Formats: sequence, structure tokens, C-alpha cells
Amino acid sequence: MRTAIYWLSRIWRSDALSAFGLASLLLLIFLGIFGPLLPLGDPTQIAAGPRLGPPTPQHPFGTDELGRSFLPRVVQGIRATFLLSAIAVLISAMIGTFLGMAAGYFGRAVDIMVARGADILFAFPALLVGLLVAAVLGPGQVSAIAVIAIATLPLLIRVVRSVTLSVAGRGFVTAAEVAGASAGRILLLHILPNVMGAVMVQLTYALSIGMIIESALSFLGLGVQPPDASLGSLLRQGSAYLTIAPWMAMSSGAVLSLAIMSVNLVGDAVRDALEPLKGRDLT
Amino acid sequence: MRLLLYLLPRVAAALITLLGVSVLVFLALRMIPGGYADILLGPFVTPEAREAISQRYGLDQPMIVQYWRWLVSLLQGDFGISMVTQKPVIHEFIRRAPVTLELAFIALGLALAVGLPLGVASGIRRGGRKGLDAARVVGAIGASVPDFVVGSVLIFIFSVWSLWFRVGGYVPFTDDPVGNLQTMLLPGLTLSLFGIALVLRTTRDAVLRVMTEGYITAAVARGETPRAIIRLHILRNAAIPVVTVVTTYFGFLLGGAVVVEVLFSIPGFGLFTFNGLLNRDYAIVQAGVLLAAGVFVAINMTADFLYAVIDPRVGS
Amino acid sequence: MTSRKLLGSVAAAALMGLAALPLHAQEGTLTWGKPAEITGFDVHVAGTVASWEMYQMVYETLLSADDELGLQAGLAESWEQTSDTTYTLTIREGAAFSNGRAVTTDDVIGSFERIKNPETASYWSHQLGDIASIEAVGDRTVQVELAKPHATFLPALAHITAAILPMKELREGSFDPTQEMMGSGPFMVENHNQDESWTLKANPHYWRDGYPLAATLEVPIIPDESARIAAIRDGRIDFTTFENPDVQRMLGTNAQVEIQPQQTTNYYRLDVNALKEDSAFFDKRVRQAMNLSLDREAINNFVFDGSSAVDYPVPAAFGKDACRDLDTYAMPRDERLEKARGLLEEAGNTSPEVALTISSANPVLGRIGQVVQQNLSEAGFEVEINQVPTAEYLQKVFTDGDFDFSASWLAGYTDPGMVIKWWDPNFAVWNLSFQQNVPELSEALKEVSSIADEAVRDEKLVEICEMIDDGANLLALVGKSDYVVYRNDQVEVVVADRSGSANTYQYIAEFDPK
Amino acid sequence: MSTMPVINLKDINVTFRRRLIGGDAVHAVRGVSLSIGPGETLGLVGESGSGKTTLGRVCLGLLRPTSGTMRFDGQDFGRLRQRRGQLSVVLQHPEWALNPRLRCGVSVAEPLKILGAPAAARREAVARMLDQVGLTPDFAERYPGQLSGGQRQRVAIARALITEPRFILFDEAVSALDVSVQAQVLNLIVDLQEKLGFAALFISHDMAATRYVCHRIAVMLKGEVVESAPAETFYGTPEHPYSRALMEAVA
Amino acid sequence: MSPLAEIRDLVISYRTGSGGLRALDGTDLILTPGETVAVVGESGSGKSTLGMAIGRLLPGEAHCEGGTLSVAGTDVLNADADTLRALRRDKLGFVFQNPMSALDPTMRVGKQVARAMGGKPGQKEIEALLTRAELSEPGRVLRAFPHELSGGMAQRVVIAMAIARQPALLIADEPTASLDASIREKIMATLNRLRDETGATLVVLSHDLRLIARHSDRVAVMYGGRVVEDGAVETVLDAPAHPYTAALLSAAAGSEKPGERLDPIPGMPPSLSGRCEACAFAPRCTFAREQCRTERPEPRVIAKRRVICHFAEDALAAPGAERRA
Repeated sequence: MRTAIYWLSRIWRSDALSAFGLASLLLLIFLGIFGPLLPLGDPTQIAAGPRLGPPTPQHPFGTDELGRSFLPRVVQGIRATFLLSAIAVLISAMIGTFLGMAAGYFGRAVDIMVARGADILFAFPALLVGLLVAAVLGPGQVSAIAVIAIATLPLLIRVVRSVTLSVAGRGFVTAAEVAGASAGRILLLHILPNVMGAVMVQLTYALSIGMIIESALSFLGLGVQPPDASLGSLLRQGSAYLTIAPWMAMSSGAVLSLAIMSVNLVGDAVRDALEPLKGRDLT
Repeated sequence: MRLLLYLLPRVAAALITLLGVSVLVFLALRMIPGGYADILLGPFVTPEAREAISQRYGLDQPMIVQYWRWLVSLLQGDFGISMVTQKPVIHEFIRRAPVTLELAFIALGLALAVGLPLGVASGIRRGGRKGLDAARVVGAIGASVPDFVVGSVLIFIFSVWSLWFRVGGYVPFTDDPVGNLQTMLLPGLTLSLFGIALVLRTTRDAVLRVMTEGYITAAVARGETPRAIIRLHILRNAAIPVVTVVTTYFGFLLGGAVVVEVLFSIPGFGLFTFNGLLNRDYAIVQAGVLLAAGVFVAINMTADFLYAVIDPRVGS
Repeated sequence: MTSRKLLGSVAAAALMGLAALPLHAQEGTLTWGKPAEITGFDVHVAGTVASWEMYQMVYETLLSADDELGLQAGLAESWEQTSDTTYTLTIREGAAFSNGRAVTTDDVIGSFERIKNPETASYWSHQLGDIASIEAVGDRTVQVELAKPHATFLPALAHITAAILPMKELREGSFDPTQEMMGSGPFMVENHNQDESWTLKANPHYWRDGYPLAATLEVPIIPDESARIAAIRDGRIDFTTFENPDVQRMLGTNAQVEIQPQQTTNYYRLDVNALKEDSAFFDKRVRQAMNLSLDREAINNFVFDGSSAVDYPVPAAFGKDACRDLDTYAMPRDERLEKARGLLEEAGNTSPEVALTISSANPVLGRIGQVVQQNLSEAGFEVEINQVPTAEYLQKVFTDGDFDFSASWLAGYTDPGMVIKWWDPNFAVWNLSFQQNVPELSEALKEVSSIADEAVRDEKLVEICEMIDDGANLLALVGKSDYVVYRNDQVEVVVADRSGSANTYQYIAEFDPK
Repeated sequence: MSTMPVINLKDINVTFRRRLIGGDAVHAVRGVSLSIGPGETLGLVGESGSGKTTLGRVCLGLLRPTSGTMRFDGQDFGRLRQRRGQLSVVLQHPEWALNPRLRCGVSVAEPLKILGAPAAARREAVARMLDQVGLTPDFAERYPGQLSGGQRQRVAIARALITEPRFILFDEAVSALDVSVQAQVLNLIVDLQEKLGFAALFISHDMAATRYVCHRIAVMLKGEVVESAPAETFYGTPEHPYSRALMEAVA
Repeated sequence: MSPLAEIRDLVISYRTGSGGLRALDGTDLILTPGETVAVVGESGSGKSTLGMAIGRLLPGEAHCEGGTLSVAGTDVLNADADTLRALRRDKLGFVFQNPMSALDPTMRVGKQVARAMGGKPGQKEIEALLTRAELSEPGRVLRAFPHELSGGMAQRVVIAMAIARQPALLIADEPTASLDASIREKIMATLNRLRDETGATLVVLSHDLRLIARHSDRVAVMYGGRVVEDGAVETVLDAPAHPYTAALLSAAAGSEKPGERLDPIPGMPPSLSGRCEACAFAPRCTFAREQCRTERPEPRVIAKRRVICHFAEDALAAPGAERRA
């Protein structure tokens, strides 16, 4: 908890852009968690207003083609987009960390197999692998999670592997090996805590990639299913009515972009704090 | 010799990667519910008709046999036949290559033209100082606004006020160069936004990283001008990570920017493969994914080669 | 029947007269923004509207449907039913394939045999009935003998899947129907770029002299609705079709863009799985409760902005009122809901959990699904929506029967007798996976197919409607209209007010580029 | 004290292959024979790339020699896990000597924990060890990030000694430390060895430090031991010209 | 002789996340032409900051809080960019601790040396320069990339680059620390030979008092951001007047006889966040008294050297001070 507050305040203080990212991220997370409790209206109530109605005080984001108020739908979308991406990225982080550490620490055959596997996944065009997985598993939340996890896995494996390689060469690992520690003990006690920093940074990027993939999938109709909404599926919904009801596409697109941007900005700030690059003046 | 010894294992690894991709895509396609028979016959599929279609396309064979046949014909340069058109899919891919290439080059060109100078400027300007700089804002926005949001906005703008550009449809460059640009610039721009951010951020990071190196301090200490330092030392040394992301980005573009192609109805690799997947036209999807992976791997090898050219330490 | 036939002949003669005096020379280019690529080349096999639309440019059927969904001459200039099971058809003088060879009886016989051949895997062989023999009885006349009466034999000939292929070339091997097209229709294919565009040229040997009016038909494939709207706005395409009724609002402001709705016999429907034992719908009462709790008016209002209409098993477009008095349609909604809850209670399942499976390709279906979801929730149902790719939807519903209920739309064809056959799983074998076999219903359907007298048939249809409603197995929701959108400054179009077999552009030959 | 050497190397060769296929073989260690008795410190000096560290890894059992035999306490070395608690190591970079995520007490206690010692015994031993290396008991609660380089190296030595091992490798253990701190650590090593009697291998490129703590000194050049003599010799005149070159820097 | 460089009461701090870190706390140093000055101190003593400050090469987060610094008549702290560049190019030469990182890995050595020489030198001239830095195969070296050189060769290349324009002041920051012990002497010898040839002033920054002493005329011992003792090498090493200098000498291994113990300095070097209002060495000093902890000592001259200590006389008189002979 203390660490969390420390990091939040550190990001807040680092610069205006990071502070903006942090503020909007916190706001979006708040909306995602407490959105359903706020008096915004029922996101699934058909004919809550006119069909394709423009924004009004009652329906600040307008209404959709079934007369549903769009604001509560966007709030619901924030929740779905964040939740799906976060779950997927956590799964990816767990698998990626395990495989990356194994590859980096054991080397040889394990390394070759893991690295090759990551290459294969990496060589698949990201969206095509997404479409394939969505096709195999059927559209929906499970396949969205699987797609994001698979797409972000090679990135995490690579980063964890290279960090593990450098950590494994450090004195405390050798000392533990000499003391007769088991591989499991070394991986869990000595390597894992020391690759977590790199994983955290990568995680924020994976999260933003995950959000992009989730919304792209939903945009192509392969993500969350109606009447549930993700920001991508709302955008798909809105883009069909772009010419006569632009508020749908604009509001969901803007919120989606803001969500991804805030994750990216916070990620940048975390990375800058963990690994400050102090270039020099050239004059 | 250094290059050869350095590249040979990479070629071998690339081949293994492609073999893995081929197995995965083949298996995945066979696991997808619904087949070509469903698509072709619509709702009127009877068990007999389905059987007849399966037999016609050899889909009744054991999977391993199907895979083996596919692999053998692949090695002979035969990528299979589309079930829809009954024509070799490779012709269709070759025909689409210029479209995908053009789109990729427009996007890459824009990304480099905007991203590189901004990235270098931002990286050098930062020089240890903090503060808001415009390039960071551009980078943050570009990396965060998904291409279909950009595309939707552009479509909205240009379909309400048709300002010279055209939304959707594709005109071959050879038929009508102006019309071609009218249709290709918007999707190119859409795709490039992420690329601009990617190149910008990577360049900025790389420049910043190089700026911490001892030889930059050494050059400053020798009284070199900032211009000379940038030109002689920073650009070349910062190039390696930039080459990595630029090639990855280019591979991604060539592999098919499905969403943008769908959005703007651009007949490129991505749209073709996507439709093939929807139609369960196995040969198209298999060839599409394999080609995309092949291009990706080939481009990565080019990148490996470039590293070796840029950085004499690589491979020795 | 006799009067209908006569009318048909007169119409054909009138057309012949017009054809003799072409108003225009063949020139100019039409551009048709086609929403979807074909799914295969074989006209006898492919079962999708996207394919049919293209086949209709190139192929011809012996008969075709007129504005009133009656029959009119096509490749056959006249036809006659001489007994319950005997038909003679005479091929039009001058009809020829695009390679110049005249259409012969051999082509007709060969095409029918090809459709009937199980190896072809044509789903249309069922619609043609049980053909006992088919033979040439003159230079241009064939006689078809059915094994048993099949009232919809003639309407079935009016569907593009019964197109006449050049059988001589096919047998010789110079024509392969699975990868090219060659027919006697107004156009012939000159160039095709898959998923991208087609170029068609006027068939120089088309039997209507001076037609088609356009020399060239360009067909860019533009699946995205917004892109299609943009293309019609800036005049890049001359005409196209939309399914989304909101297109009228989207395009409303442009004086050069006209929208012509075309009523079809097609309607949106629900397929309810009566055979899956672990589905709540296995219990007929639950299905009936579901049918009662549907609010078809709400679907019309919220999905179609009121532009469609409630529809019935016998499509409203045929003008029959067979099903209107059923509770499903006539009872006020409150009472229907009450009754539905009662049925659910009786079934011991007051909040059944069911999943609605729909294809993700059509956004209209998704919207219908969401309204249905809300409708049903008012009676206590909990509905989950699964939008899946078309291929998966088709397999789940029609092959595996692995679903609770699904929404789709149904082609009503050109005769109530054809569409109503769908309720007989012995005929519509693809429905076997989820449709309950009700012997009385099947019997009644068999009977109606051989009734010639309109009044008697209408009475029978009322009876059938009741049985269909009782089974609550396949439900009609609302009518499906197509919206032909065209540039009035670029093209003059001829579109029938009503259509039955997705033959929106059956008068393409008369489209006149300006 | 037994006279049996703790570490006995006979004709050790270590060869690396750079690539799986092709590439030159690198002979890191060639025909080295050495032995270190209990309570004895052997200094190993030589320039970077001379094979010192490779030889050190062989002594720890982390690296199997390509040929030659290594005996530990007169027996086959066996597996590293069987030698738990008998060997330990103190390495070069103080900033990486300790796991930055663990409190120092946990790091120091780890070898005991691996041996299966109960928690109470571990706590007691940690306190004792910290005292022996001149740190107060509250260091057990600190994280390495709060310590200076010299303090970290002391903690690392405490960890190395906590199981009272038979053999300790010091690989450039003081090289990165400032002169004033280096002296503290060097004295500590000498004192503790007198008290505990472990055998030690002290690898360094720094002749002065090596000479101070070692009983015997071996000079390595290109993988071979070119001179091995008592430390006193190196206060006088070493024989090998390379040794003399090294000594000039100290003089 | 007029001084080449004059550093007076220089105060430099680094801005860090947790307030400032004062690296130089009033440093004085005067360099005269042609001498070799060893600036000796442990890590954190401020010697590297001092070295970099002479060329105003400190990173952005360092800033000067007071004092003056002039080199060859140029006010370094207030010079504009062009003047500064001219100074660095024509008057200063830097040799860094790690020669590998001081060379651009992607550029051939020849080109880098040519850049340092300025103009368009021919191959002959480049080879001649490399030969002056005692590189045996200059032809091969100039075609090589930095990673193909050994550490010693690379350092010679860096030295060649540093003397390429006949600088008046050569600053070498730990020039031998990353090199093998066996070649340290030779590198130092080369540096001194080149100083003699060019008549430059050589400043060597190092933590290794003993090595440097052999090659220097003057030694300046730094502690806590100040030069605590500054005088001729023999004067200072024979009888250190600052307790820290004395302690440093007895702590270093190398001068002890067999069996003799080292005398470590207890405690840790200081880390200042502001001006030190006491003697920075007081907490570790065996001579320290109350005054040392409350009053900042000012420089004074005692026994032919400048020293900053309240009780330098006591330190000079202490037994063992003369033992270093």
C-alpha cells in the first residue's frame, strides 16, 4: 500500500502529461468499478429515449439506434474493456514470466524451445492470430482474453528472458547456487522479485496493446456480445451511424483513446522512474 | 564471412518458425466451427451435400494427410486453390501485392518522415530536462488512438465534406494515379498515425539512451558542434532500436492491416485473408498467414542484416 | 392458374414487342456497388443471396417472377401444365449463350439432371419435386413428368438456382461451372478480381435485341455500409442495396440520391430448437410462452423505425391473412405476457435461461436479438446473445442442432406454397436438426402443395398457421425490405415493387446509364 | 586440522565452444593443478581473460571441467546439492552481492535455511554472524539499498560464513571498494579465517590486496598457472617475468 | 608563472529526487603550466565532478552554486557555447576511465582520431599521432573498430585523440582503473611522456594514491568535496598534514610488510546535502575534537602545503607519519 501511494505520488509529480494520464486513468478506473452504482441510467434499457437522439441533459452522450442512453453504455464499455484487457494481460504476464524466466535461467534446450515458440507467435500477424483464435473459440470474452494473452505473450517472454539473463549473472544468484538452493527456490526467491520491475513496465504496454486488440476484435464483431458493451463494440455500433448520429462513435472513440492513452502515459512515467535516462547537453 | 556465420543460424531459425506457423494455422483452421460447405450451401446444407463438398475438396482425409499434402505442394510453390473461385490463391495474393505494398509504403513513409525528425529533436532537446514537449504529446496520442477510431473520424469528415479524398473503393495506380492517391492516402494516413508515434517514441528513447553514452561526452569534450555530434554519433548509434521497430511495423503493415482494409474497402492481403477466414476458404487463410509470417520473418532477417551493417560489434 | 398463365404469356408478348424496337443503343457503363462477394461460382450449388445476385446478371431461368409475385416468361417463352404432374415448356426463339450457341432442349434437360444429381450437392433438387422423366418433345420444347403432384414446380423454376447452363460446353470440358460463368443472361463476365470488383460486358447474343441498355456493368465490392454510402454520395457508384432501414435517414439530404424500398416476401424469423433435450425450449409450452412474449411491433419500431411490418408464417407480401387471428398476433401484449407466464408456470420453469445464436455478419440481426432479449425478459426469460461468424452459425443451427434459438431471415420465394414447405422437415431436411416432426402438419403441407384452387388453399393455410403457431418451432417476426439506392442523375432504374427470391435486379437489362 | 587438502585440482582443462556449429574452441583453462588446504588462502592473480574466474567456477562445482579431476575433501565432488553448506562465495559487485528485494537477515540466513535449520537457530546465527563481520544486529532488518558498498560486502561475507563452510571463493571481492573500506574487508577476511579455518581461493587482479590476505599466490596467464609460490616471495622478487610486471604496479 | 587554471571556492550540487547532493563544497585548485597534478580521492569525494567541471561537461542536473573557474583566461562557468567549444577543442584534452565507452562503437578508429585532429588529416598524420601514443600497429588500429582493440590499445587511442590538438590542459579521470594491472604503469608513463613533449599540464584523477604519486609532481587530496591537502608529492606523502591523507596511506594494501596489519579508516565517507559547517572528516578522524565538529576549517599553509584541518600540526607530529618514507 505504501509503495502504491509512493508510486502514485511520484508519477503525479513527474510532469504534467504523466499527471494528466494518472488522473484520467484513476477516473476511468473509478467509473469502471463504481459506474453501475452511479445514477447514469440502465445501459440495456431499450427505448429510454428516442432512436438515435442527440445529446441532451438527460442523455449526455445521446441515444443509440435502439433508444438506449449511450452514456451508461460507455461506462459499461470502460468496465468491460479494462477488465478483459487486465485479465488477459495478467494471464499473459504469469505465463510469460514463467516461460521467460525458465528460458533465461535454464538456457540450452528450454531456451531454444521457448524462444522459438515466442518467435512463432510473434511472426503471426497480430490481428490474424486474433481472428483465428476468435474463430476457433467463438466470439466473446473468453476468446478476447485468449487473443490478447497470445498476442502480448511473446513481448513478455522476450523481456523477462533478457532481464532474467542479466539477473541470473548477479552475485546473489551464484551465491544461492553455491549454497545448494534448488532451481525453484532461485527462480521464485531471487529472480522473480527482480524481474517484476521490468514486467510491470511491460505490463502497462501490454495493457494498452490489449485494449487496442480487444476493441479491434469487438470492432470486427468478434469481441464482447450485445447487450454487453466494450468500447470497441460501441464504436462499431456507432460507426454504422456515423453520419446521422456521430455522438455514438465520437464519444466511445474518444473514451477508448483516452483510456489507452492514460495507460500509456502512466507506463511511460513508471518506466522513466525505474530507468531514468539522463542524456547530456550537447553544448 | 562474419555476416554469413551470423545470418546462417538465423535462416535456420526462420525456417523453423515458418514451419511452426504452418502447423499452427493449419490446426487452428481445422478447429474452427463451420466449414466451407456451410458457407457455400447457405442454410440449405444437407448431410449428403456436405459430404459431397468435403470429398470434392479432400477435407474428408485424415488431418495429417491433408497437412502433408499441403506442405508438399507448398514446397513446390503451390499455395493451393481457393474454394470460392477455384483458382490458385497465389495469383490473387500476387495481384494484391501492389495494393498492400503501396499502403505499407505510404504509411511507413509518413511514419518515418514525421516520426524520425520529431523523435530526434525531442530526444536531443530533452537532454536531462523535464517538461512538456510537443513530440511527447504527439507520441502519446498516436500510440493511443486505435486505427479504427482514426479511420472512422476520417471517414466521417470526408464523407460529409468530400474534400478531394475518396472514402472506400480502390483504383489501381496504373489506371488512374490521381484517383489512386485519392483513395489510398486516407487509409495510409490512418495506418501511419500509430507508426509515427512508434517511430517517434523509439527514436526519442534511442537518442536519449545514446546521449548517456561516454562517447557523446567525449565528443562534447573534444569541442565538436552539436550538429556534428548528432550527425556522426547519435544518428547511427540510435538507429538499431529504430530499425527494429520500423521493420516490425513494416512487417505488420505487409501482413495486412485488416481493420483499415475493412474500413476503407482496400483490396489488400489483410482483407483477402479476413474474407477467406469468414468464408472458411482454407487455402486463402493458410497462404495468407504463412505469407505474412514469411514476409515478417524475411523483414526481420533484413533487420538483422542491417544491424550487422550499422553496428560492427554484431556477430563478431 | 390458367388466367395466370395467360397473363404471363401476354406480358411476355408485350416484352417481345418492346424488344423489337430498342429505344437506345447499347452504350455507357453502369456501376453497381455490390455489398458482398459471391461464395462460389456454381449457380446450382451456392445458397447465398450474395451469389444469386451476381448469377442473375449472367444466367437465366426458364420462368421469372413478376411484380405481383406471379410467374412470367423467362428463357421459356411459354409453358403449360397439362396434368397434375405434367408440364411442357418452350424455349424462347433466339435465346443463346454468350458464346453465340443457341439454348437447346438438351441444355434444359442437362441442367435439370445436373441439379438432381446428388454429386452436384444442389439444395434445389428438393424444390423441383420428384422428377420422373424429362424429355424433348420438339426442337424447343421439353416435357417434364413428375412422379407425384408438386404445386410449386413452376415457381421453383423461377429461382436462379434453376438456371440453365450450357451443357454441351460443360460436357466437352470447355466450360467449368465451378470456376467461371457462361449463361444466356444480359451480361457476361469479362474480368473478376476476387473480393474487389467484377467487370461485365453486354452479352451480344442476348435474346432481347438492343438490351441490355448498358454496354458495361462495373461491380465494385463494397461490404462496409459507410463506404457504400460515401460511394453513392460522391457518385462513384450508380446504384446499390441496403438492408438497414436507417439508410433513408443517412442519405436523406442528397437530391441526386433516391431510395426505392422494395418489399420482399422475405422476413426475419426465429428458429427454435425443439429437439435439444437440455434446452428449455424442448418443452413446447416454453416455446409457446416465448412466441407470446415477443413484441413484433417493438422490433419494427426500434430496429426498423417503423418502416417494416409484423410478419406471418405465410408472408404478408402475398396478401393472405391466414395467421392474423392467432393470439400471437391479435391478443394485446399485456394479456399475451400474462398467458406466457402462465405457460411457463405450467412448464415448471418460470425463468428459463436460453441462448440466442445469430450470425455476426448482419448487424440488423444483432439489433433484433437485443429487442427480443428485452421482450422475453418481461416474461421471465433470461436470454444470452451469441453472435458468431456465419459459417459457425450455419453449422450450429443446421448441421449440429447445437443451439437454443436463433434469428435469421428467410427467403419467401414467389409462392406461399414454397415458403410454407419450410415447416415440413421431411422436405426441408436441413431443418431436421431442430424441427419437430408434426405428422399432421406435414400431411397438411403435402396436401396444400397439390391444391390448385385459391380459396380452398387459403382455408387450408389458416389451418396450417394454427398448427405452426402451436408448435412454436419456426417463428416469423417482421418483414424484410431491401432499399435500392441510386443516383437519379446517373442512371434510370427499373425495380419491381415486390420481390421474392432476392432477384432485386431482375430488370438489370433495362437499367439505363445517363 | 587435517592435512588433506580441501580442494585438489589435477590437470584441469576447460574448453568452451563459442557456437553450436563451427566457431573456435576457447581454451579457458589449460592443465591447471592446484590444492588448497584447510585454513589456507590461495591467491589467484592474472589479467582479465586469463581464466581466473573459470577456474573459480570449477572449484565451486558450477562448471564441469572438460578434463581433469577435482576432489573435495579427498572425495569426488558429486552434486552441488550434496555439498550444501560446505562451500560459499563472495563476488565482485557489491551492488549485486545481495538480493535487493530481501532483507539482509534473510539473505544471510538463506544457506542455513537450505540446510533445513529451524528459524530460531537461524535468527541466532544471523545475529552472531553480523556481529562477527562488525555489523550491528539491526542490519538484519535493512534492505541492501540502504547499505554502502563495504557494508554489503560484509553482509555477503556473513552469508558466506554462516554455515561454517570448508571452502570459500573470494572472486574480486574487494576490487570495487574504496581504499579505506577495502582495508576493513581485507582485515575481516584474515581475522575470520584465523578463527574459522576455512580454505579460501582469493581471485584478484590486485597484487597488493592478494599479497596481504594470501598464504600462497598462483599467477595465471592465458589459462595456465605460470608461477605458484608463498606470498612472502611476492614481497621479494617473483620469478616469472609476468609476475614481476604485476609487482611493479605495487612496488 | 601565471596559472593555467584557477578554481576558487567552487560549489557544485546535483539535483536529485531527494533534494540536492553537494559534490563540491568550496573547492580550490590552481594549476600551473607543465606540471602533473594528481587529484586523489575516494568515490564521492568530488574529484570526477571537479574534472568534468573544468570542461563544463557536467550533466544537466548539476549546477554551480558559487565560486569561480577559469582555464587559460576563459571564465568557464560563464562562457557562451562557442567560446566553450573553442576552449574544449583547442585547450583541453580529456582521457576517460573507460576507453571503450569513450569511443563510438560504430565508427572506425581512424575516422574518430581524424575528427579529433580536425581538418582532413592524411593517413600518415593519423598514424604518426597513434605512434606518438605508443600504439604498435597504427595502420591496423586505424582501420579497426573500437571493439576490436584491447583495453590498453583503446586507452592509447583515447590519449592520442586527447593530445591531437596540443592541449594546454590534459585531464585524465581514472585513466587506468579499467585496465589490467600489468599495463597501468605503461599508460601512466605514456601520459607523462606526452605531457613532457607537449608542455601541457596533466591532471590525473584517481583513487589510487600510491600509483599516481609515482607519476606526479603535486598531489591534491580531496575529501567531502574539498581539497583537504595540496602540495608536492614528496612533501605530502612523506609527512601528511591532514589526518585523512595519513589514514588513506596506512589503509592501502601494498606498503605493509609481511604479517603486518592494515589500518582501516572506520566509518563511511560523507554525503553532503548542503554546505558542511564542520570538518567533513571529523566523524572518522582520530584527532577530532569539539572544534572539528562545530567549525568549518579554512585552508592554510603549513609545512609547504595547503591543508584544511584545525589540527594539522598535531597530525604532522603524530607517530607513524614519517613511516611512509
